[in-house]
Amino acid sequence: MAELTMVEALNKALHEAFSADDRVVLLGEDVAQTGGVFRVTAGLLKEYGGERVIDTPLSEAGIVGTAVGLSLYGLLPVVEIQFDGFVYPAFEQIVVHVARYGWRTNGECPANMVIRIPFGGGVRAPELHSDSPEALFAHSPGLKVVCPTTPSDARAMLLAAITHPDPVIFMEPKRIYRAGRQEVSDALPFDLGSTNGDASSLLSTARLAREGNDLVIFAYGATVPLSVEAAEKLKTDKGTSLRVVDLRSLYPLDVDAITSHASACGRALVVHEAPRTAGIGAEVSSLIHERVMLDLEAPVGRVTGFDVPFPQFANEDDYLPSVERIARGAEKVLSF
Amino acid sequence: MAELTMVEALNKALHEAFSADDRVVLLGEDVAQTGGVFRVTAGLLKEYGGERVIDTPLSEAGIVGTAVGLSLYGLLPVVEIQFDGFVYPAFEQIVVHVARYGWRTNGECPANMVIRIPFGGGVRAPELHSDSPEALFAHSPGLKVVCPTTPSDARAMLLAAITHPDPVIFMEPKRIYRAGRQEVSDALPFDLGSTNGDASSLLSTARLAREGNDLVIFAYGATVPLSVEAAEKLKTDKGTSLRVVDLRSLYPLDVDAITSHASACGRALVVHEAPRTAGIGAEVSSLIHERVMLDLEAPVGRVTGFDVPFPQFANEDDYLPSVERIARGAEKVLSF
Amino acid sequence: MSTQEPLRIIGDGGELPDHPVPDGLGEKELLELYRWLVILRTFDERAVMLQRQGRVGTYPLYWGEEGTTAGALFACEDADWIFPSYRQCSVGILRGLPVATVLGWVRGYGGPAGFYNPRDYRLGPICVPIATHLPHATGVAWAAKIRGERTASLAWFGEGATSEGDFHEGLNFASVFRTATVFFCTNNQWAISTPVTRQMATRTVAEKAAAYGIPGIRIDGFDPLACYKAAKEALDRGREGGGPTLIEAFTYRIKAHGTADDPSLYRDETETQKWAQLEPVGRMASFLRRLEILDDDKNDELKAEAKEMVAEGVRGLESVEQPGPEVMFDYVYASDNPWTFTEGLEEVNSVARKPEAAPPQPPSPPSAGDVEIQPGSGAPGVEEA
Amino acid sequence: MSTQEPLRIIGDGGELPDHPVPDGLGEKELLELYRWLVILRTFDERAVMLQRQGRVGTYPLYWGEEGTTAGALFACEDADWIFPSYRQCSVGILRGLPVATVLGWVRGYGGPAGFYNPRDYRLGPICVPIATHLPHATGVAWAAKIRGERTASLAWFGEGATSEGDFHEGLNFASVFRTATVFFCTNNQWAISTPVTRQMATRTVAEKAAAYGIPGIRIDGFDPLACYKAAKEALDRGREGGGPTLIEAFTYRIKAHGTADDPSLYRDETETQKWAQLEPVGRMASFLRRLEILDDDKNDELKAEAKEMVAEGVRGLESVEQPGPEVMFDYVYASDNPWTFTEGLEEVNSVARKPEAAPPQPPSPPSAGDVEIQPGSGAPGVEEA
Ligand SMILES: Cc1ncc(C[n+]2csc(CCOP(=O)(O)OP(=O)(O)O)c2C)c(N)n1
Ligand SMILES: Cc1ncc(C[n+]2csc(CCOP(=O)(O)OP(=O)(O)O)c2C)c(N)n1
Ligand SMILES: [Mg+2]
Ligand SMILES: [Mg+2]
Repeated sequence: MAELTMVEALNKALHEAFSADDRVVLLGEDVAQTGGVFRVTAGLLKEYGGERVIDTPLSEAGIVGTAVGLSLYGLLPVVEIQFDGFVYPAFEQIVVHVARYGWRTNGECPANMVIRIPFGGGVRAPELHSDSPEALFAHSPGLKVVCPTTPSDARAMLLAAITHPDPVIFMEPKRIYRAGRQEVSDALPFDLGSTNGDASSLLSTARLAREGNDLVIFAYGATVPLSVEAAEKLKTDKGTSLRVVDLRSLYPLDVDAITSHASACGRALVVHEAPRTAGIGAEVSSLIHERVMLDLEAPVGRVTGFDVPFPQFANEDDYLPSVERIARGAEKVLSF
Repeated sequence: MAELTMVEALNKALHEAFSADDRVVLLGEDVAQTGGVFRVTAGLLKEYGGERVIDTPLSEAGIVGTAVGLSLYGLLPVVEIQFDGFVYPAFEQIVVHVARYGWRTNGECPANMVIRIPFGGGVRAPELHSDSPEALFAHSPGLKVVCPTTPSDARAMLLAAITHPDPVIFMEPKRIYRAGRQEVSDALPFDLGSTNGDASSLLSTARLAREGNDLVIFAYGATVPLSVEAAEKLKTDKGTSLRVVDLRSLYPLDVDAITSHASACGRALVVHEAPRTAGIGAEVSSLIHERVMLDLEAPVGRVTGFDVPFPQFANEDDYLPSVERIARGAEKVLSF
Repeated sequence: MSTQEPLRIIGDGGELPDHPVPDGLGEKELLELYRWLVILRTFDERAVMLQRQGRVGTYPLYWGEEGTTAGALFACEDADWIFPSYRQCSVGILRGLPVATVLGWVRGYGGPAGFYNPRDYRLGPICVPIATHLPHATGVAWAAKIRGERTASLAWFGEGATSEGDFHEGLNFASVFRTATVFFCTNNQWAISTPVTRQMATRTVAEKAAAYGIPGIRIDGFDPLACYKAAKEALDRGREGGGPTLIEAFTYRIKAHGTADDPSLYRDETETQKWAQLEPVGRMASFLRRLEILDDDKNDELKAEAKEMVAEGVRGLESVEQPGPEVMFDYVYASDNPWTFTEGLEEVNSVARKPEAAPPQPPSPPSAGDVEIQPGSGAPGVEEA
Repeated sequence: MSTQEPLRIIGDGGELPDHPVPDGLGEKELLELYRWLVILRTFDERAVMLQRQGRVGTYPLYWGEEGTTAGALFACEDADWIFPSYRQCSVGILRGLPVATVLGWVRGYGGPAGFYNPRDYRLGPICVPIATHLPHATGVAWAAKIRGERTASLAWFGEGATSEGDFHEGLNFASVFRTATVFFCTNNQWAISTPVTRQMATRTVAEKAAAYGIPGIRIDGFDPLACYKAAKEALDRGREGGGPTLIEAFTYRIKAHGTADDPSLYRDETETQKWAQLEPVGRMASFLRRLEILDDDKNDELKAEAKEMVAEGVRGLESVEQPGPEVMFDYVYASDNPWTFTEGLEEVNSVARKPEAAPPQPPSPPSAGDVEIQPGSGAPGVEEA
């Protein structure tokens, strides 16, 4: 049992996966020798050697495309895309091949890889180092898209993604990579040998992050702790009781959790960094209205990034949903 | 004045644009010598020569990427992507460069090109010839995304897209390319010389396709005529009066039209071929609920493609929203 | 590095001399390779007929390119993985894939009626998006290398495919990781209507190997033995740790790009007729006759066998039911279907099902493309004259 | 096609002889080029200081690569378009772009405080995504050709960039359409922590030109005159209709990849020290001294001027206000803003604005990347110990 940051927890999961199954390989830019620009893959090269922990040429399509072949041959590739904004060169390989290989092979040869993407803003980075492309993948059939928020989830979900037969887009909220520590048990969260329900459910269920009854905030990644903070603030300032749900799985969405939390609270807000139009928030909002509109006392609100390119970093605080914007968004729904 | 199919109307617009402005150039695979696989660009090579009407090497990223340079130098490129499912190799160039060039140059050098994409199913085509990727572009800030449904709109909107300074993703519903004829005036729809309001409004406004009061269907492209048919059917079968709105602009959505039609009818349905999750329908539904929920008598419904790869064509009729599915979707909303 | 004059084995029995049969090919093997050619030719001609009859959809003809497919495949060991593009759609039948499955694919069937398990035949799925299967071929051979196994891979693609980024990336990874991958380019000089001179500024495809520090071999693509020999040497070299090879099989697209295409719109078909003289099936037959390995009887027998094989496939196709709507959902994930699928299937099942649609008929007006578009009867919502 | 031994003009004043000064470079031009080198060096060193002080963000150092930038630019005519990657971020200041704008960009400013109008300087935007600006450079020269104008273009990129599909596609289009484009690769042997031997199986980048049938030239990237000469010849050839050229400036990344990077984690820094001896600014100075064009006084004067130029830029930077939130919206479209922007700006303006955030400080724990990540103070929602 140790107190780990998300980076350390991810690293732990990788070590565990590598030691449990020698078919697991890792490839990406600068992942081996240096352990990745965020150090998520540190120590793997030394422990498992250059045949399994691979610094590749600088080509995202090449990385993902060859990983399709690796997986076809029976390996379990974990791919790192260095930053969110550099996943686009691999877009064709991801949505046309990774997503459709299972379908095209009668479910026999899914491209069973994990594509890890450190994503989102808030780290004062240059252009294309702060994008949130998750909705593009959620809208591209054949993928699972997940995003952990806590170190413990990060570890368990990454292990689940690796053992899971279908391809998983694994969004890592880089802003909270080192933002806090959490106890992460040394015991494995499930039996890695079998793709059992535990692993699958880690990739398809939401998590209650904070209790509350007046309104529920649905968020994921770095906006979860902000939403919790906004809830605390509204508790202190106005005595309102806000529930926060960490979506965790962006495709498929945990529709049961979403609708029952929304019904229970009667008011809901969705929060994410990605642009608003046709984002995850639009889907969550639609699902809630479609299914439980009569339980609602107000339309579902959205606090999201704007429909603009992620700004240069001096303005990223203007772009990113802040505690205050989330709180105001909640108040708007509350006062409807 | 002539009766034109959509293909002919698009061809007419291209001839008009080429003759009005010698900065207009066309590039794509098989667009010059043969006039394109759908004949949209027929006759241009002969009339305007190989310097302006260009068969390129087989590389979508190369086509779009070099078009960024052409536009930077002052030309007005019209790019053809041969089929929807082959736009993905150009995805990086589109969402990172085409979409962000104006932003990155203080609005001085928008990548003022038109990217024409014949899209959608229903033509019994092989894999990747039937995709509907429009939501991916609507979610990628910096682009305008439009889709004409009638020959006359196709001509006017293409002219508007070419004269318009910002990049336009021009989705062409290939299934109705030759499905019907419409009178298309010989007079230009607006003054091509100036980027005036007429041109802009053609790229941002919805169109009323059928009058009705009990429910409004929002659709675009090939699903508009199907929605009209569904409306006729429900009129005949049940005497219900359905309005149909052709969205035309997918980014930005015509929010005023959308909300006012929804308010007026009290019930609404969104229809598209693309997968449901985080599609255009999710955004339209969210907008309506957010803004005019109190005017609604039922949650907004969605009849869309499923969250699966576009099937092999023997099953495309199972996938595509049909008149019957649309009618049932409307009835569900009507009977809420 | 690259050979500018295409390698040729089979002459014309006249001025052009035959060269020695490559090592390892005895009478039996030569006949077997010829049998493969006949099968491929028979399939192709039958598929075109089926398309004309409206029994399958748009079909990518390969008449004249049988040597590039059969010759290269003949060089592969059973364990080697092969990656076809649409143009090699039928190659799987030479590895035991049912003819009916390939025809099912052309008829637009998904699920087991049109798709297969690649691991059953070490056969990648038929790849429609140009060049994107090249990195997969690299990955498979790379995986074998990582696992210490001697499996090689071979991918077919056209000269048009060399313009895509995936071509470059697939070859570069293969060269850096020295994978046993053979990149087999059928330079048939046309990409739909685009001539090879518009694809590249080099005179040959083989020259491009220099960018990866790998061998680039140019062969006569109408010569099945040249295809065999080049592929065999490349596969052997790869398995010995010599890395990948780029092979350019120089040939010509004798027929249309696909059944929806009319090449007379963009090229001189008298030129085509000249190239057609070089077609590999007749050429191989003449060669075998010169070697006295083949006579009329044997030839007729092989043709009859092939015809029956394909006919059986057609019967198989006709006996398969159109897949139900569940085929859209059931194979997308290997794990449990998400709830969205359950709801989707319910929705589909809630409406009456249309009868199976006929594949498209030959185009009018002509299209140069992959799809035949018919003038419609007029769509509602569009005011008609 | 490719020259394996890098072209060199400047020797070392000892065993390594100087070669004749390229045509067209008189005393005045040599001094001007040296002045450019001094400006670039001064900017780079100052930018690193600013980063250490927390006044700008992560900065991509180019110490030692000034010759590749200044030499190549010196070969360009005013009308020629240039396309920098992040590593040439400051090249614009040699074309009149305010130093403050470049520093604004490094400080994370958008709008006119950090971006510029490319047409004002025939200068593409600083390109962050690797290799993706190469097709743009091709397009600009292609457009000029279509318009019958003699404008050429030049793009800089690293050897890592040669692995991306955009490299291949940009060069292929340029070769097919014979555009006057110079692809100037600074092979500094490292892509962050990845050595050039992991990028490619060829010994040189220049060899890759063979894949496009274009000249591939290898030069000493520490030698500003070699950079000038190769670029000049390539640009002239391009303008005469001779098509594109691939130039490989063979050099070494003396410093870290960026201010967030610690190269001692992945390479032997004593090796680096050897390469550093070849750095271009001192080398050019010695050369000019040998030619008796430069003396201490002149050198001091040039350095003082450059220092003042950069200092003025720093003052300019400090006098610029952090852009307001409207900067996110105002420049996205050239036409009217969509309604979503109006509502977005309203939302942003409805909450109090945070004070300008300081750019990130030097990293701890070290990162090899483009971003410095600090351990946070703990985020809410995550149970803390
Ligand atoms: C990425 C992509 N872009 C466009 C197409 C449409 N298309 C199908 S075949 C073809 C030409 C291919 O030419 P080539 O690579 O020479 O192969 P060939 O058809 O001659 O065998 C094109 C453009 C496609 N299938 N994939
Ligand atoms: C498409 C893309 N992928 C990854 C990155 C992250 N990245 C920034 S610089 C770099 C290495 C570039 O190496 P090279 O091309 O040799 O240029 P150098 O930095 O040496 O000048 C990487 C991987 C990026 N900027 N763009
Ligand atoms: Mg071809
Ligand atoms: Mg480098």
